[in-house]
Amino acid sequence: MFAIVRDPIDLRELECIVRPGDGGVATFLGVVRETAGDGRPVTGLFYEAFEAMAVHEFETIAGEARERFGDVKLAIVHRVGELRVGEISVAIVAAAAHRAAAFDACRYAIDELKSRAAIWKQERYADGNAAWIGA
Amino acid sequence: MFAIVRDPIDLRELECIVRPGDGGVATFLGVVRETAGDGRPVTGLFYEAFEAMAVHEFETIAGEARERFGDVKLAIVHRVGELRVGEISVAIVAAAAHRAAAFDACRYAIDELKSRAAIWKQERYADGNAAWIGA
Amino acid sequence: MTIRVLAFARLREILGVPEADLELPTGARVADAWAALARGRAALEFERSSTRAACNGSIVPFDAPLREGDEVAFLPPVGGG
Amino acid sequence: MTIRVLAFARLREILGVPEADLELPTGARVADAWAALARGRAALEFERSSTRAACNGSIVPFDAPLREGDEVAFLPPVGGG
Repeated sequence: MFAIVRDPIDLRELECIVRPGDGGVATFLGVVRETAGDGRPVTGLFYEAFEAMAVHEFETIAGEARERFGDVKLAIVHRVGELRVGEISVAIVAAAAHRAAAFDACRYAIDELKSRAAIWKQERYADGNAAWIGA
Repeated sequence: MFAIVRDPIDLRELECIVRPGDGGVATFLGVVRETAGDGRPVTGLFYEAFEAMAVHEFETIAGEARERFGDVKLAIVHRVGELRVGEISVAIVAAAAHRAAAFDACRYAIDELKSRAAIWKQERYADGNAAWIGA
Repeated sequence: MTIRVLAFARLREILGVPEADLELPTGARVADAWAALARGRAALEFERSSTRAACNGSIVPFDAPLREGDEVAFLPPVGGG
Repeated sequence: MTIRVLAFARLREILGVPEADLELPTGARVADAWAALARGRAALEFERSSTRAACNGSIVPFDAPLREGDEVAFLPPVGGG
């Protein structure tokens, strides 16, 4: 499951990827923090994506993870629009027979998503200002 | 949250540990596989624990993770009793400001739990046999 | 020929719309599409060096040629997660 | 003195019960509690080298002394996860 969604992410949908032979499931959730990288209070984040390209990149990243870490199944979902503090912006589920591949694939996927996927984030500050955050 | 439980693990309870400053949440789920390490079909697993000692070990492991990886909050819950294929035996949630500490702490916790915690697993096979699995 | 242009995040804000059609002469390249957008939008000049282009969903260099109906997206530095 | 003994997994199965009280002479050690259990249970002999002992929740060596009311747990190799 690879998707850009507007509504809150439902982790149970992602967990449907787990297969009967999978013994380890590693998950990553990105959560909107109350402070920016520079410490300023944040009221929320606004995300936008080039949806077709981002979803294609999710698929590519999952394929690369399989090449690197073996038989691992991935789900990657990123939310767009206005998010409040505490809401989940991205969810990644990696399932494999054993935990090493699941952890490695999950971490690879979030690292690559952050550096490559066509998704943009704007921090919105308590003082009314806003700034786009580039990788 | 550190616990040995008899009923199905409710991940939402574990996720209550996430604090407003946490931006990364890494989770590990151990799932009962349909085959044993040697490939034999498994109908289910039976887990038992020395509960007081296991819970104390979970707390110790979480303390060690904080020493190693910084300010990271952990929840560790292991289920005991009869589990069927596909059911969750262990759930670990690690929350930190950034993803590296969350991933590192989550992986440390499951690795240490498997090698140290006073929990035992019996594989129950399709042919009616059963075997205790030691680390 | 007509080219569809998409812009995201800061570029979208500078452009004022998320997408637009551009009329370009046959043989135009991605850089020509960018130049057409930048005309009258000085703020875009500062964005050029950090902007990547995608044509029909694939990253391409700015000297890539365009064809009638292509969809060109201009992408500022990404920041998902 | 009376010692409470706990056994888990394979050891529990060999013992037949998950816990029992043992009467031991004053000055007895963990190894004496084990020996008392092993009397008449040949299968326990094979388990000795892989078994760890905990006294009141903490791992102790087999030569650790016991006191009235101690809870001694015998732990086979663990396998959680």
